[in-house]
Amino acid sequence: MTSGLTRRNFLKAGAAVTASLALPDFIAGSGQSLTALAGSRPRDYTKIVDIYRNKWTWDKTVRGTHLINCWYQAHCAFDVYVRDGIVFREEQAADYPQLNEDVPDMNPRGCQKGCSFSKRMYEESRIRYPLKQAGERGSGKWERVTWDEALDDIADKFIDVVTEEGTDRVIWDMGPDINVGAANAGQARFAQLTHSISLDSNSSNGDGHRGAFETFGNIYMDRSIEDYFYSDVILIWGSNPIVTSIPNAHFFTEARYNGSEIVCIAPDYSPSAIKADLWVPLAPGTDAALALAVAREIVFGGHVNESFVAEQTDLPLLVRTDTGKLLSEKDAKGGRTDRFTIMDKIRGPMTAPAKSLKLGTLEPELDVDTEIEILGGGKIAVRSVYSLLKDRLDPYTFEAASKMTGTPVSVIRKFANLCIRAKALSNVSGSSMNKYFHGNLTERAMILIWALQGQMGRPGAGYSAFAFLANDGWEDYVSGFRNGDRMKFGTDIGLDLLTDLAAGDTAEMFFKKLGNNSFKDIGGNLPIWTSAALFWQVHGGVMELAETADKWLPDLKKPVREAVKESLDNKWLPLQPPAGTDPRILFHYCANPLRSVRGSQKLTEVLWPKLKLSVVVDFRMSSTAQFADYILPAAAWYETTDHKWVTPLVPFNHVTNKAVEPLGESKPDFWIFTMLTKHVQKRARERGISSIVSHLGKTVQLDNLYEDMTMDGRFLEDDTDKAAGAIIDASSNLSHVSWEEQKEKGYARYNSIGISPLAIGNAGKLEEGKPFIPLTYHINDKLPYPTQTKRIQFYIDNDLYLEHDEALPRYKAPPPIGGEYPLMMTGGHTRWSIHGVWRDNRLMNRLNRGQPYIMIGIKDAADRGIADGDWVRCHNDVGEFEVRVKVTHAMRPGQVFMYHAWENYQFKGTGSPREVSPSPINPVELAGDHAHLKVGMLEGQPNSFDRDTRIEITRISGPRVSSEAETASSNDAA
Amino acid sequence: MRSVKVTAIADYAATTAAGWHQIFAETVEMVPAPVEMQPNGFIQANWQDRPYGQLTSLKAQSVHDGTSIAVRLRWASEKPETGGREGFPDGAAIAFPITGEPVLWTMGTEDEPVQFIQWQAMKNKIRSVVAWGIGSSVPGSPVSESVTAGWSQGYWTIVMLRTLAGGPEAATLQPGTETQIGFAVWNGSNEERAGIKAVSVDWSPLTIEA
Amino acid sequence: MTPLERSAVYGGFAAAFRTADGGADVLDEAVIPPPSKDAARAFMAAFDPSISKTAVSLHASAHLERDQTDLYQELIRWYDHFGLKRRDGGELPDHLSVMLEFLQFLTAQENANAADAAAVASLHAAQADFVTRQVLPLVDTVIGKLETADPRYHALPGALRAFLDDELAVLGR
Amino acid sequence: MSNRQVAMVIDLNKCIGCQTCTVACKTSWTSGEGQEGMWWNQVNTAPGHGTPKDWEKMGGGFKGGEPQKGVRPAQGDFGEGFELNYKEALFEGAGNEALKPIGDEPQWGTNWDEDVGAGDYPNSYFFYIPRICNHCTKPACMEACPRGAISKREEDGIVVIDEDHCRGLRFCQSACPYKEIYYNHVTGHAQKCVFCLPRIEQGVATACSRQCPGRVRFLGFLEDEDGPIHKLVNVHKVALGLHPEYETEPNVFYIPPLSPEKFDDDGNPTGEDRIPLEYLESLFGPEVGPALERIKQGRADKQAGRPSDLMDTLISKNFLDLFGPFTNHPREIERIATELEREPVIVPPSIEIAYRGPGGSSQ
Repeated sequence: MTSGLTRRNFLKAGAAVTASLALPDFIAGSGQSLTALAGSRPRDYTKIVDIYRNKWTWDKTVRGTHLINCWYQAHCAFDVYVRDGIVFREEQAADYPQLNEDVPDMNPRGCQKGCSFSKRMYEESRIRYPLKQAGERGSGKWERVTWDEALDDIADKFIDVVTEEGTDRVIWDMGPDINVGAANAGQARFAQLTHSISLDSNSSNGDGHRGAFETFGNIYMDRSIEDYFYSDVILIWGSNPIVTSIPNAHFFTEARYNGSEIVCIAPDYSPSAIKADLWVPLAPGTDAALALAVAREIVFGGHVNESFVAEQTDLPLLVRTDTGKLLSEKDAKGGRTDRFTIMDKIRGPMTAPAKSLKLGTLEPELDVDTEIEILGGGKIAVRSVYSLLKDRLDPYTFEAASKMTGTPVSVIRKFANLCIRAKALSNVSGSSMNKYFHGNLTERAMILIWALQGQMGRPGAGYSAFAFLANDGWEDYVSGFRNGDRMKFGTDIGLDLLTDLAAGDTAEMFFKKLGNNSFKDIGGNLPIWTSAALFWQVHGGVMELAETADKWLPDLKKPVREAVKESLDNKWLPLQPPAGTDPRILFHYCANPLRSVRGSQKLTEVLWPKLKLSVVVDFRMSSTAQFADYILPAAAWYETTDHKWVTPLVPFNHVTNKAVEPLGESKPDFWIFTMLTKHVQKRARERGISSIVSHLGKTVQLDNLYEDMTMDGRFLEDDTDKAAGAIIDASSNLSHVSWEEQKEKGYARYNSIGISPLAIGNAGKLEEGKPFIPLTYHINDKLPYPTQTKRIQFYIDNDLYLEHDEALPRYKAPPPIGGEYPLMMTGGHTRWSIHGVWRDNRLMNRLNRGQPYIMIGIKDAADRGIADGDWVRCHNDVGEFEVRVKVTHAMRPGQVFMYHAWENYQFKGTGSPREVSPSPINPVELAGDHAHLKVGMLEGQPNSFDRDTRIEITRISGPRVSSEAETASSNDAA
Repeated sequence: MRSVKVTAIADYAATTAAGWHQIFAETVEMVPAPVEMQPNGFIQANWQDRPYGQLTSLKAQSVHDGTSIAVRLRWASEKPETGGREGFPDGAAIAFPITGEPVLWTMGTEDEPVQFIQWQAMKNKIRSVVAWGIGSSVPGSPVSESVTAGWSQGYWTIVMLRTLAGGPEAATLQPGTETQIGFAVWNGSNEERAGIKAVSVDWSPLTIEA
Repeated sequence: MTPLERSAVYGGFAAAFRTADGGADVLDEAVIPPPSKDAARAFMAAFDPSISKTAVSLHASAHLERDQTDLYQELIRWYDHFGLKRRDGGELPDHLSVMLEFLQFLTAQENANAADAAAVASLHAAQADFVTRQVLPLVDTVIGKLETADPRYHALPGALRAFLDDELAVLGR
Repeated sequence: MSNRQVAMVIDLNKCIGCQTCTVACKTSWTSGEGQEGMWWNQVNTAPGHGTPKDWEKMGGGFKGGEPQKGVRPAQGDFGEGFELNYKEALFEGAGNEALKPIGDEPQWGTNWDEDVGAGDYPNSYFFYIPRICNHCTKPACMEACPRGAISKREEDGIVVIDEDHCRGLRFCQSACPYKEIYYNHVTGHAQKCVFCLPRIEQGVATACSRQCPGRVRFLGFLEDEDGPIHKLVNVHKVALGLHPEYETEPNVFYIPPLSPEKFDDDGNPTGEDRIPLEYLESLFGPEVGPALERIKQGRADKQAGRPSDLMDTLISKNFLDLFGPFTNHPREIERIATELEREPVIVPPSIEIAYRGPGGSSQ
């Protein structure tokens, strides 16, 4: 029996020893049973090299993409290579069609992060099963639990809170990665059915494009990337596309070869500046002065496009010099308060047209400074906005602007000539301008350059701001197809599209009103939203950092705390739950606030103690996940089937197909939210609770939640694919290509911008073979803008704006936020990660420095005895953190720069860059009760700022190399 | 140099085996392999003004028991160098002519191959290779060989064992005949490898006692 | 032990490293203590690094200087050479229990082909190479980093090492 | 000599330094044992130290036809392939240990001086330069190998190392003036870029070319009259070899970088390029000035509405026009080899797998 050797016996006496074979992890490749395979003759084997003789083959390649908010550079179709249920590699599909003969095609699309995602899926930081925090929050004592245990406990706590305290205590922290597809439809539907609150995080990331909002009543406007090929002057201003638009960058470098002039305006010699013909160096935060100098040259140089300005802008409208208010038709001669007055060259004061911008026989006088008779016989002095603007611009001579910006006069003059000589002027938008405290003034001043010259609405010409394009079937799905015909949206809350259209409003205004409504009430179509920025400031305690804001903000009229209270009390800006009503449950979904929110150290100090439950849904360990009570593992992007919103820059819906089974027990997001409703329903029935009254006084059916969520079984937890398809079929702008074909091809071009509040603001036609140009409905079809004056509006007569002298754009020096310190901490989106997702990736770190770093100029480093690679302490009145230094020739003296998205756990346990930026709220952004300054989806909310932050940097030590040095210095520094 | 006949070769396998004290140790003069002989201009350019092969001499002894032969080498080496991830290991080799009268330094010719038995510090086994000229060495037919090696107090001592019987790619060693033996040593910490080595001036006659 | 018995022992060890109470019906209690009462928590504490600081991962890639998917490729070449494919939702190819299941299969195949000397020689060479190149280095690392005090999971890696030593002796290595 | 020579042109006006080529190459080729620190494709900010650090001072190549002394790059010159302390930082709980490389803090990496550049603000200047093995017409590595393990393929001129003959002597590393050869300390072989041999053989463009989002790389045979390489190198004469003075006749050519206007001491624009011509001449030789002028003339033609074949070639509206004859799709061919297919593959059984931490069998 045995081979003669005495063997220790590992086999239990009497253990069953059978020839039949069952292996949990293997099947026979040939389809036969394992036992049959074991019975057959094995292939020859002599040495290891034999296993390398068989050619390596793939089981399949599947079309995939990455459901993450790459935003201005989104999205890319990939081929995902699979073998034995494991993703081994991905490569760009690179088969996009050419738009037309004039322009380069889009291929290959893709970046270094997308090309290495398959290497991330199986890394140690990947969460494989539900984890429960066994110790206290942040202690890292994780315990593995089953899905049932986790969801039952979460369901119970959810039921406790909504029954005992209210439905507005449950908060959905929706991060920037919501995909407006099946995954996020599941979350939104849960929120809508349970009347819980979803945080709109767009402006809390500083992406609110406030200046565009104040001017256009809408932030959604961007062009398709091919449009840059029609532009002879391209301004890279407030963005860094060479770093943050990797798949689009070739359009700029190829447009340059095609003859376009590229100008980059930035304080540092940025990676985008190296591709420019002219780089305009200026002090950080002073861009408004430069723009106003160009505007002045346009006005005083006689380059105003008078017909465009008279028709499309508020410049001809009259302003009462006594009150500073726009002269309404009611004041002028009785009538409506939302109609305003122009001075016709022949017929004198006339009501400006509103249902359409067509002037017809009217010939508005531009430069008006006179007295007129008004209703009731009185005489009042009036001036046109244009006349006021001329006085406003007058001081911004090239010389004056040079003093404010530090840019030589000759460079400003050359820049102005380029802007004025341009046949088709374009700008590359990004999200950095609004991260400066006075970013709104800067953007309003920039828009003047385009509006005064009528450089809008035609190929290559136009101003780009916020880029967003979404399917418009998502809201139908979220409302459970309750409203049937799209045109009946909102009827259940007394809003009716047809009556509004009849009254002269546009569809854009109606659907923006629907978006506004979802910040106050349920119904219409969407879950309840609230401004994340206000939520973190008020409930999160971030506002406490602004107590000494008056030291930094010279023209602050009242403490930030009072300004916020005034805005909330007057309902100018809604906040749910209201101040003083503590949130209890925080679901973090595609979000990482402890990393991204400025002043995030306050959240764990003030907000987390208020919470009964913090749940993170993610596929990796993030800063926020470390402080959660539960981490629910989400499937990675190659493990689910879904699609993602895009931008007009690349107007293609992108689809990812499930290439492999989710790893371990991770599940698609749609499954997680649907199962949560199943458990809430089960526990509600077991606890004898049927329905409750929400904080809006409406009923929420808990014991039927799963039936409602799944629309009576139509979309069950395993139906992610089916739900994603239903959203496409319900979309007016994507249903022209079947869901099956879109899954097969990996992408489909939109055939219109659709009517979702998340896209309708683009206001233009998306046509075959033509680049998309925004705002053509207004400029060419003369539809009114969604503003108070129905025009591109430069004069804001809201009291807060008058009070802060911001009725018209002006330059305000960047306030020394954080205290009077010599170095200004600017920043930008990193090349090495989308948000924090790749920040802990081994390969990306090796192509970087493996640790966070702050960039500093040669002179500033030398003055402080700092060498490249040193450890330094960055501090101001509010906080401090430690980081290593990169000394670079590109930085402007007085400027330091940190790329974004470092995770908190990448800092030595003593803070992160967010801790030095208190980000006080800009009081004008608290305005409300104004025709267009009101909250809307992703717009009209207070922003957060970190680019004006002032710090000082002092050296701690050199790089920590030998282990003794490390312990030595880490002891004294701790 | 003589390969003394002994009864049991196994007693001599260890580097510190007592038996070796009775065996006459030949002092072989070693010189750097001439830089002009290096096979290409790059190796010459890198080493023409850089000292290598500085070993002046090594001690060589040999015994055989009619079936296998043992050769014990001992040479000065400041420190043992195994090469690690980036460097080069210390090394040594003995050479036997297979047919004809090949020149040692040219590592044999077209039809006069030479057998080398090579040892490297990081691997505890030796390799038998055959060469028909510089740079042409390929693994020879496996002739069973083994080695024991040790470094102490500034000296490497190694004992290489090989069967007397050879083959087309290994020199046949007949008891009672005279053949020739050549030596080479590489100092790993000086990045010595391939032709950059210390070599015995020429063949040493080797009498294999009957 | 006959090939079939060796196969059963491999299966027992594979199950023991896969789930808390795995292999209890196959492995002799004298050599490997039976699972304690809260075996699930003990198993996690011993082998799941995302749970406890003192755990040692049973995935070879967690201890290797080598790119994960490159290791998966080599392992899949092994399994594919003998006609095996990964079951949907199965563990990743570099998990210790997957490697042991593979040896369970090879020894079962050896049992079925006992009469065919060439086949047995192939299987022996494969088992010996796979054990020396893939399994032993992982088992030794697990033994080196093991910090659990639970009797079963403290003894398990050592017992497997002993069994593998016996196996290599049988295979003439 | 080879009768046909595959070649590449890299347009430095289109390279955005995103390293997608580096990732595409690394994940396809150098993710095996002993290859952590290997970058067969590197992208660096110039002026800068480059990869390996200060490679231009490491010698090798020829001068007046004579082989030149050279140095072998050390692993540290590429930056250690540092490993991150995931367990301590992620799962130990927040705050007590930062996620960072294990062991000593890195002081160099393959992209350490990214965006550092040169020049005094506001006249700072830099650009990005990708590099791969140049598959030279006169390869120094081939001449330096005493064992003849390096050869230049007849059919396409690709220079490959035959791992059956390579004994890890590494004379090739000191001889290559571009320092594009790496040593695999586990397998004991020298390894280098193989110009995606298995893809090229099946008419598929190299990974670094096809996956480049900036559309920076042109592929084709030098002798192919209507291919982009011949047009840019021989007809328009705007594509130049890097460091021609090394006399190895590289087959990777570069379109030199334009740059924004330089400012005078008072900050006024001067109309001159801000990248000093002498610096570009030190990289691409005396022809770089005229090449830049030809590119500027092409842009001027376009601005004036005149046709420019040079500009249309550089713009290359159709993505596949970049790749000459290599336009097959990677998906269509039978399979993508994830490692160099050679029969048989030498996998010495004695490899000790490099285990981290105590207890591994080969510490």
